[in-house]
Amino acid sequence: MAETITLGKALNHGLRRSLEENDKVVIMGEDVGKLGGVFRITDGLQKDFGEDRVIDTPLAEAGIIGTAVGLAIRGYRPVCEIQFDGFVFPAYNQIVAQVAKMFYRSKGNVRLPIVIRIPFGGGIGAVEHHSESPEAYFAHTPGLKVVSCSNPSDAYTMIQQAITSDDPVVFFEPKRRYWEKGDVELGADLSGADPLHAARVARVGGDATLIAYGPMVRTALDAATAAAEDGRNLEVIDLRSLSPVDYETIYASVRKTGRAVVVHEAPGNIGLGAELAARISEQCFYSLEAPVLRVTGYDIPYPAARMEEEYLPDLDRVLDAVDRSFGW
Amino acid sequence: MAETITLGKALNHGLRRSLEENDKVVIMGEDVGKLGGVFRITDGLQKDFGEDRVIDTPLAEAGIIGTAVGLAIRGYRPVCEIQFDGFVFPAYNQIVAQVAKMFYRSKGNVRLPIVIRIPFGGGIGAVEHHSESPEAYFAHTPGLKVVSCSNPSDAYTMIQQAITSDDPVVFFEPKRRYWEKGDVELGADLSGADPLHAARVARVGGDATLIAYGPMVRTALDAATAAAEDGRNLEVIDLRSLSPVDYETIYASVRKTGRAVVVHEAPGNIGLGAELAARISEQCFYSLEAPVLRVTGYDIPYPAARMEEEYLPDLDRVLDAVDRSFGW
Amino acid sequence: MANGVSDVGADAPAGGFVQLLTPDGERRESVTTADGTTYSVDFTDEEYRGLYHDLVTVRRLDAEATALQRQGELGIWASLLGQEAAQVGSGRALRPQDMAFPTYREHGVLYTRGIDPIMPFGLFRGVDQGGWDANEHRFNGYTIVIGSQTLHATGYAMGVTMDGKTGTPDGEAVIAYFGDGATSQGEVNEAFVWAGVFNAPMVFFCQNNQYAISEPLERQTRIPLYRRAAGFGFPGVRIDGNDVLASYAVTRSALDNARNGQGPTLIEAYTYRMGAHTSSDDPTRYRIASEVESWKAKDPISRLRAFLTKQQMAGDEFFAAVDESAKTLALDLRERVLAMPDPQPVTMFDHVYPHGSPEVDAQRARFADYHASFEGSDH
Amino acid sequence: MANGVSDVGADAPAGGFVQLLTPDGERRESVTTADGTTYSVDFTDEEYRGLYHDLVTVRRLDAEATALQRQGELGIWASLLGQEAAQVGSGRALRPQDMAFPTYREHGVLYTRGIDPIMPFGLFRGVDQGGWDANEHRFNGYTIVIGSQTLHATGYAMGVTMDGKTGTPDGEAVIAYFGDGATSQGEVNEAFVWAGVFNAPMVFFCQNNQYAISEPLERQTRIPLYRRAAGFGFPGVRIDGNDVLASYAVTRSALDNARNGQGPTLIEAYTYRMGAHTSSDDPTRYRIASEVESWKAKDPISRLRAFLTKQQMAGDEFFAAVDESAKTLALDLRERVLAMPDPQPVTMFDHVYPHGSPEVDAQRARFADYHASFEGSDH
Ligand SMILES: Cc1ncc(C[n+]2csc(CCOP(=O)(O)OP(=O)(O)O)c2C)c(N)n1
Ligand SMILES: Cc1ncc(C[n+]2csc(CCOP(=O)(O)OP(=O)(O)O)c2C)c(N)n1
Ligand SMILES: [Mg+2]
Ligand SMILES: [Mg+2]
Repeated sequence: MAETITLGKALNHGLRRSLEENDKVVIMGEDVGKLGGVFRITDGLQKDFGEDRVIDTPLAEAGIIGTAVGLAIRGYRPVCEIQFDGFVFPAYNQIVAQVAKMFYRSKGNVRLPIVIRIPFGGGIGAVEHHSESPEAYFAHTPGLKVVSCSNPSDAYTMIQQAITSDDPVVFFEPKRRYWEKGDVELGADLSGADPLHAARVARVGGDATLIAYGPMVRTALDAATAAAEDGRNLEVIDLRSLSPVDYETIYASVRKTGRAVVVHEAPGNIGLGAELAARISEQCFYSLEAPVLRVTGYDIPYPAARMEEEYLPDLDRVLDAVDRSFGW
Repeated sequence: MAETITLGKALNHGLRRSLEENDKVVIMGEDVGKLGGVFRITDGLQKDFGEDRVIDTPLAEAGIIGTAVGLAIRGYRPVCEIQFDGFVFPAYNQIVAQVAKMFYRSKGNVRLPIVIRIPFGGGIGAVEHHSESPEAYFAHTPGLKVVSCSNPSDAYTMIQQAITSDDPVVFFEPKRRYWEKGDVELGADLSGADPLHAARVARVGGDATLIAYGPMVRTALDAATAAAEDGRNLEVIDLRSLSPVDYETIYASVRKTGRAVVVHEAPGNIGLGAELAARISEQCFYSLEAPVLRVTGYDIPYPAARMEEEYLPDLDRVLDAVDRSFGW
Repeated sequence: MANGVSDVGADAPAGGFVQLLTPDGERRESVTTADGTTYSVDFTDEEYRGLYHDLVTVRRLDAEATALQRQGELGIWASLLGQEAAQVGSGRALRPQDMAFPTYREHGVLYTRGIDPIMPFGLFRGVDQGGWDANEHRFNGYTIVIGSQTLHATGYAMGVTMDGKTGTPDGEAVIAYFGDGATSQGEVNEAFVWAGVFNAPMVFFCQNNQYAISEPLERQTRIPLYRRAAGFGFPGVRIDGNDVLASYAVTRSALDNARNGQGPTLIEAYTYRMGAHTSSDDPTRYRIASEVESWKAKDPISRLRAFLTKQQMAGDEFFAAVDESAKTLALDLRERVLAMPDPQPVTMFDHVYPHGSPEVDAQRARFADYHASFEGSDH
Repeated sequence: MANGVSDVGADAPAGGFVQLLTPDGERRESVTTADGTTYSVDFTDEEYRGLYHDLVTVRRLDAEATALQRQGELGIWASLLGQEAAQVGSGRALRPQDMAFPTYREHGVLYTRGIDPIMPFGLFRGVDQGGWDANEHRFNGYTIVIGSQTLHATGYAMGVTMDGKTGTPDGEAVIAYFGDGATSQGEVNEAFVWAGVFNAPMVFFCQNNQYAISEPLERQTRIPLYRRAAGFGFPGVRIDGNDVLASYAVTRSALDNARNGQGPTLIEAYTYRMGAHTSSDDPTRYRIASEVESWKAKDPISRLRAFLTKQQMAGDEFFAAVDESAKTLALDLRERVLAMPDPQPVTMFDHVYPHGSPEVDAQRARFADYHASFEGSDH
């Protein structure tokens, strides 16, 4: 039965279902218990599944991920919540040197089916460290899979797929979209869903390709709607998987449109957009009418809240880039 | 007086001169004292400058960088040694959330003239965590400057420039080149040197542009020599600064040659090469005869030593890419 | 080196704490801890009244900030309600040459340093991220990433030693503030390691307000926090964090030990966060009203007021005057907060690097051009 | 909870340690620590001889590895020379169901688990990075990043509790190995926090071999390391790490406490790294010969040999047989190490992800094509 629920609630449902279906699934993090997390994504889960399944941990991110590694070796499937993007760095060592590498190091003998949930991105008027987009740090790291959902339905299925997967998955949640609603088929069989690592054409169009993920998919779709009024028919691709990227879907689109604009909140320099631009430039060399353009955060620390609207890519900046592409 | 010394010794001389010229300069790290560091880069410095200037620290990288921040606030100029590339991650939180941001956070009131020295890269037959190339993790971070030297002369001047600079600098040292020799003008006035953030055309050529940094500059130069025998005249650019990158030098070269190949050891996916390819593709769109190609480490964890030769970009792989560029 | 477990007040947790002023306003002359250290204060009437003044003022300013947040004038506020004594006592114990490293909640310490209380409001309003000069104010920037500042403080304290500014009564000392939750962070424990090894002239001041957001103390430790220090080779003392006199006496003593070259001390100020973690938090989800109620009886201000009254050091007139002056300050603060200009967006490109960057400059220029292109349009 | 400072042997560091066998081979019946715990062992003659056999064997294998490294057959070797008693004693104390988390130096523990000693040689030769199944061997992969494995062990131990495998004499326990230097890492201290809070069934076994590469103990702490535990709310005991009996007795007791639900213990095994840190190290740069010499007198093997001799449990014939069997094993090891095949380069693309990745597959394919293009050429 399809229900119209928020993205946050969809994640909550997905986590609940995962806890129900496999008693090795445990949730751990700061304030995930009684409080249900600062964004209430784990609301009610400790009450229903107990303190052994939904674990309020000491305040130390390396500890959260490091003990999750041990639990995973023991056969558990930990789902770790990092409270905000900017607080993942104390755990960085455990993530890149252990989580990402243990399967390789052990020649496939030790699997770490760990999911690391990170609410990310800006737009909520927060103080420093609460609005960052650190996905490139993880996507650059072999051994990690990195995904991001953009809407309630994907949130619901993708979190379950991530938990079911034996790959370690860094799961980026677009925090400013937690409250946006959409239809979700609760209880639907996952086998019917798109695979976790498939991109999706979120809007079909022929004139140019917008590529986005997480919070920027909405922005890209809005831009496409606005562009349609000007008679430009934009295709919008929701990456969904940031590592690996589903390039075939992208190439097919760009070969069709001849123009591509990548949008993300993270600083541009060596961001995901750089890789996309580099690949598209190489693989669609003879199809491109204009260089791949990027609309991203600037190469500065995330600014104070009262400037973030000007920092974040928005509809206008996306349309401006589309214009520039056509003006090439 | 020019002397022919190794890159490692050049760094040692540069550090020594920095300690002499400014008594606020302190060196800190694991084993930097009596041992002179595991690569002997700080050899003899504690003996000559004392335990207060060359500090053997407890074994904790976050502690090294975190206390360096405090020392910098106090007016010191800490030069921190991270023993190997793969051991910088426990300090990642301090580096990206504190070192990179304090100047911004304080509206320019608090400067952190910290240098973080990291021997990086592979090719020395080491065990896991001792051969990594984590530069993209830092270059993607606004607020940090990131450089890498490729030869003894640059090593000598760049380390001094980095220490003199008030910007926080992550200084990547090509460990497999520590023992390679070159002429160094010891005691030369730094004002005559190339600025820290300028790239350098290491070899002039007109047919294609090879872009490299750190350990791969030697490889690129060797490839250029080999290509010359085949009648191809390659230009080689030594980036020197990885963030910011001196793009003007690169664009000028690529506009001239029409072809570019970027070489680095780090995994390709969202590596520095991605950004270079993206920028060149955009800025030299009408000059490029072929897409920018990349020769990089694979997107896998750094492999066991007996496979590293096949993992690392070498002369053949560079030449192969040059061939592919011409074959486009 | 022994832990400072003191005689047990009626309201003390198991293991006791140093208390010089009971919740009823009874003054204990002095307290001697198990390791033989005697703590006391020797204040003039004027000084006692000064402390009261501070406590009331910082609470009033805090209340104003809470109100401003509710009215949408601040993005968020981290209230110190209930922790005034810990902050004012320790803050007043600092000598001018000392350096403080706060978290995001030390508005009371900031006030005792004589700093304009508006200083951190840019951060909470979202117009900047602090933006002050740590050295000018002898007060570091607010640090949001839990625990990181303890290492900064330790490094700074190492610098004090290297500068030869310890070993005498007018040496310098450093204080690092952090919460009960922070004690679990690796970085904080590394700061303990460093401080021990380098005998750093510093005081680790932990305000144990019983919660790290929703998590009660037992999620961070199974023994009292002050005992952590012994494991690293320096003394730990627990104080009644709601007693401004104990906070002053023990902090002053620890700072003086530090400046005299005797190394670090950990102080656990046993207190309670009476309000929400921040304005974004809903504490009813994780704690019961009766708990909060029971802590009201230990209020830091009412006990000092009772003491002043009993000792006839102050009467209604004084109390009213203090309230009035606090109110004036608060309303002035409010006005100035409301008047804070929004930053020019283009300033977000400032102060990325001391020596600048061609890349940032180029982005700034493109940003300016882009926005100029909207001039006159309805954007 | 009190720290286990025991009676002081002639060669004990200040504060004492648990010693059941003196350097001269004198047996103490039992040792009772300050907290009232009595440690002893109750071995048969055969078991004593077995311990001797283990000690000699692991030393001999280690020597063979050192030689292999010198001959260029290993890229690096981390020798356990001097630490045999700490490793064999604690390793033998493990019950089959227990799980061990080593660093890179626990070849002796590995041997006592009944694992083929060649297992870690792939790593040191550079043909792989370990590559074994942690659960199959109840022995985790060697961990090179200092301290990280202590958190893994703690999480694993939490899982043991969650599985209901504690609280009985045949419950499971977990042991984490680490060095003196590791105690400074934040992650190790976080493991202490976690273990305390979750009452994890585990033993933290710190081999204090006096050095972290070149840095002596005082760069990590100003008090004995075993005392760290008290700050986190669990017991810490120091043992004579060169005494295999003390190592066995105290580890066995701590493991049994853990499996019985009594939570974690920290054991500091006071020992000495007789060789270089690794084969890449040059210890003459940072320590004097006389120090090494003084530790030779405390050798873990010679004291057990003296004991066996005095007790007439063994004679020359036995000792010769042990040497012979160790030598045979070592030569067999050598042969098998030399026979280790180099890995096929293309296998570097294996085991990146359990579910694979189209990207890695594509790179593998291009790699194979590229290398095939050289076939027949002189590349
Ligand atoms: C590294 C990190 N992780 C998580 C957070 C989110 N966070 C902010 S305050 C807080 C609780 C802090 O508790 P405590 O140290 O007791 O200080 P208090 O707020 O109670 O004063 C948390 C988890 C953070 N700021 N930094
Ligand atoms: C995080 C990290 N930093 C640095 C190193 C380099 N390193 C390898 S061993 C070692 C010293 C370890 O000392 P200790 O913990 O005492 O163990 P020991 O080698 O003496 O057994 C260092 C610094 C590392 N492996 N990991
Ligand atoms: Mg708290
Ligand atoms: Mg050691």
